[in-house]
Amino acid sequence: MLTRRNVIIMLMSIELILNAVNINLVAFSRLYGSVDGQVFAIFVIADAAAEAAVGLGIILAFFRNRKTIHADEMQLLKW
Amino acid sequence: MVLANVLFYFFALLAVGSAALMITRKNIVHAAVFLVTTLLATAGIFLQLEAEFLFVVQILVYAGGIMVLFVFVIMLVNLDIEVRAVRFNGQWKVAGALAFVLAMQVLTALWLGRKTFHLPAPPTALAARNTEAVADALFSHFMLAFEVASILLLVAMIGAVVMGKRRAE
Amino acid sequence: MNAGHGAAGFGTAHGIDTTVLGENEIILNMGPQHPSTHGVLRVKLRLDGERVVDSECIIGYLHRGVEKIAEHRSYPQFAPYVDRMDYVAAVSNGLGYCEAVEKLLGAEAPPRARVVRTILAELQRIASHLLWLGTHALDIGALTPIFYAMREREEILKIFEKYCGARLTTHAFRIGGLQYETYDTFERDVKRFCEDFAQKIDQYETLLTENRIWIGRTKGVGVLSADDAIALGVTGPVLRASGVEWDLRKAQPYAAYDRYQFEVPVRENGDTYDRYLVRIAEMRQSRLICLQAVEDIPEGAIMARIGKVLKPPPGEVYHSIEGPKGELGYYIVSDGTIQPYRVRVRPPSFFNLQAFHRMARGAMVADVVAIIGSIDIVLGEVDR
Amino acid sequence: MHGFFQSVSAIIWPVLCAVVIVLLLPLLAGYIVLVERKVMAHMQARLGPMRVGPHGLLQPIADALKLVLKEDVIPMNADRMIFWFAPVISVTVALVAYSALPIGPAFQIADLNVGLLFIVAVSSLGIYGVVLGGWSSNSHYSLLGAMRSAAQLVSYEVAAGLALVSVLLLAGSLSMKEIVQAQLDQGVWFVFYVPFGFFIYLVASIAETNRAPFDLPEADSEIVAGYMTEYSGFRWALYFLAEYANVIIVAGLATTLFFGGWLRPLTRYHDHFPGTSIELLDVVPTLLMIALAVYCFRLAPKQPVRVQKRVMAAAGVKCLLFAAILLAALFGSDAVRQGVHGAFWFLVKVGAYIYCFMWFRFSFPRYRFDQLMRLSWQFLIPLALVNVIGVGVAIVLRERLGWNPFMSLVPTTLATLGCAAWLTAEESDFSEEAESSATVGGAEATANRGGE
Repeated sequence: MLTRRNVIIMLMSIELILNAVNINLVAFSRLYGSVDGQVFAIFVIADAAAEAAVGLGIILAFFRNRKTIHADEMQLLKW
Repeated sequence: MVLANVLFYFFALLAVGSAALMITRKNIVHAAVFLVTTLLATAGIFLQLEAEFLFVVQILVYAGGIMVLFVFVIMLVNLDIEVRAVRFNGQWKVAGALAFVLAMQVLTALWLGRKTFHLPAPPTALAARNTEAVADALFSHFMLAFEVASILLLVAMIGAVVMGKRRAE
Repeated sequence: MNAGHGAAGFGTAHGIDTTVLGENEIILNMGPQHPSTHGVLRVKLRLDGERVVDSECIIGYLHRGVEKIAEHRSYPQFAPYVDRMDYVAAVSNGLGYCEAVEKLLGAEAPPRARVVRTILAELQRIASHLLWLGTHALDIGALTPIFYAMREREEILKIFEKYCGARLTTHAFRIGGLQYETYDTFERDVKRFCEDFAQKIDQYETLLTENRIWIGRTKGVGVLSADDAIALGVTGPVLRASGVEWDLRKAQPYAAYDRYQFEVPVRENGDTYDRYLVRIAEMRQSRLICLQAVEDIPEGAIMARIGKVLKPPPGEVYHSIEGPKGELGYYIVSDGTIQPYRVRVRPPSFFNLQAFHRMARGAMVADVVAIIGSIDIVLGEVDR
Repeated sequence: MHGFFQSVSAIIWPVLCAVVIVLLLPLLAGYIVLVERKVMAHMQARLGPMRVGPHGLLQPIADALKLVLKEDVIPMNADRMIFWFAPVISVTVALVAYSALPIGPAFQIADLNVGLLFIVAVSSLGIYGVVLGGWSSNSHYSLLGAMRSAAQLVSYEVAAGLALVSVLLLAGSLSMKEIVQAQLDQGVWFVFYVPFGFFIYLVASIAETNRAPFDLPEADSEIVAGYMTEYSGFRWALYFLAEYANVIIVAGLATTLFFGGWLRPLTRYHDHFPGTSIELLDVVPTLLMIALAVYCFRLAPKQPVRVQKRVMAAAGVKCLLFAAILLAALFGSDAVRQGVHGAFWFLVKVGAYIYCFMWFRFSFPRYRFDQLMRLSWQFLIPLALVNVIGVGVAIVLRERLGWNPFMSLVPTTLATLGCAAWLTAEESDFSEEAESSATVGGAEATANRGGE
């Protein structure tokens, strides 16, 4: 994620990370025979959905104004 | 159990392999396709872990919903710019070093703690009805969290609509 | 005369600027091979998402130089060529041309010929509208009306075939009258068709007129105001749907139209739905005209005495008729020889097509198809 | 190794079912196309395919042959890998969904305890085939078709999902088998309990399978063939197969959820033939097949060509064969009888549902994109929400207050009806400016689905 400058790829990488977390949650939920881990995984997925919706909304708005989706060029707030 | 093992390694390899391919692809659509593959492979692993409900949610929400949104946005923004762009920028050395350090850290921790690291044997049979179990937990113990999550989704929905909406000219 | 070029300039003057595209904008090239541009019309669309920002009609893919050919043919020899312009309404084309030349000659067809011409021209109007109805509905996604429409059109074409042997490019009339006497059961065939046809129109209307989706797809789509319509030279059903009551059959009666009672359907809104309703109502009126005309076809000669070799006196003439698609005009200049010096055709589709740019602004891609359909163009006529 | 063989032997029957489905589906899809063309033709006052075989019975085979032999064009600058892969995704996904669909109590590949959700989830993946195919073709028409498709599928999935929830509440299970069992236990098909749920699912399922009047992604008069514009030959056939496979899937889903799946109509009627254990009504399928056979035999001599006569007679013999199988099943064990007759009823219901699809297709013009979106977001989804809430209330009424199941659902239906009337009145007030941008629709969709 650190090495990519395409915001969409960055978002996708976040999804990948969340997914890795989910596997752990579910695996340990199975290990301990309780469904709590699965419930958390569901929350993670809900989170991912929210994050993707807002994130992609921002990307679209940004693309509309600036014609780019490069993180390097998102510097309006830099001093 | 042999079949189960074969399936597990198949899914695991598929997940890891596509994840690696996803972060190295130059073409953003290819990356998205590999991410979908990873997600589906993960869903397969969920199924093996007897989390059927999560297996379906993973496909329905993640692969069928979120990723579709990604692909949709990718097609909305102009792609030609991206194909020409460099894949990695100068920070890859820093990132590589960080990743290496992290990996070493984890390995060391595992090595040092190998004596104390005893996993209990997993229960052989879980509650037969996974969906009901999840629902019970969700609507009793985690009720508050559930409501918060739904508010989060509502806010996200409104946010997405506001961001996606065109300014009236 | 370069009126054609000048008129096309209306579109090209506004030609789409393809160099600077806004956000999310793409250029979409519809045609010339596209299922619903009715032949070989090419429409260049500048789209913002699915919304049309700008449009440009590119024509000429079916140009055959019909007008130029006329300069090297004798007057009767050229008559079959006009059938190839609006090839779905060949009879009307022939009627316009024959009457124009008759005017140039100072001759007039005998009453019997004029009545038969009227009947055939009105049948042709119905046939043309039927074809329009079917394809227009097909463009909007209704798969069934076209087959019903074709079924009735077939009956009309059968009458044509029995009368002159041809179905599509009929060459039904001759300068000065008719070449053929009507066949024995002509009156009966026409009458039977007209009597059945009323109920057939009801069938089409059952499928479309009150259909929510149909209304949603056509109402308020491709609105053309009366002022715009007049300014752009739009004629025919498209003009009348915009609220202008102008029909050459009433305004400058030709053939035998002054003998019959009929109404000119007019609607106010100028959208696709109104154009649909106007054409449907016109089919009913045409049916009434046919019924009246077939009741008493006057006896007598079918050809005027105009001689074997046609040599009109030097001069020029403009004669126009109300074709199925609008004002179909012929401007003929004679230099006193057996060949016209110049023939210029005013095809209705060509002028009506100019209104497309105005109608399509702000529409969606799906509307573009509906609008093109509602103008009812025939490219053979636009390009000539 | 012993465990391995045991697990293998356990999966033989499902694998057999799967193989049969995969082999039969293309044939079935081909014949659905033929039936569709015939139905269309007769609705449009014409004959339809008549040349290849009697009444065009061999037409699907000829078509398939043509498609396979056709040149397979890949456009220049297309993304070859994805272009190659996209139709495969479509077909695979459509076929995978069959694994949870019970065709009768005996023929089901896997009775997942989340079967319903699984089918919905897997069919939602079909979108990738469409979107990627459209994108990789490198053509504006394809891309437009793909975008339309993505927005449409995502929107209507929400409506369809909510409609399914109403049944789910009534059945109290996600397993397809148990849903049918619930209908057997409650003695009524759920379509009578939640007619609005069925209505919403009907509309949404037409939209989800891209059929007219919602066939915008492939609207031939507007964007040529949408995402399939650049495809030809075998790949195109794959898309076609996927489309019809999806039609069968949604029909199967609707049958299972709303029409009692494999249950015979009048399940409560149990009169037997005197002295036997055979129920009177179970003879109906046999009689139907015999009638069909007689019809074929009567048509056979009227065929103009000898080959056609023979094929027609063969069709009659086939019908007789089916009749014999159905009859023989009556004398078999309970499992056999239910398996065979269940499959028969299931297929009959699926066929009726698909017939409705065809009927709509030939009657209605096509929606425009914004109208389509408005229909989903401003009509179907609110309606479905009201319906789901109403069903929830009804269940409380039934279980806590002991109402009669039918009576408890009447208020629900009335409330939904009122809501529909209100929305329709409202809709005519909407000004034209109401802009439902596809992007916004998509974003909302995912956010909503997270909440499901």
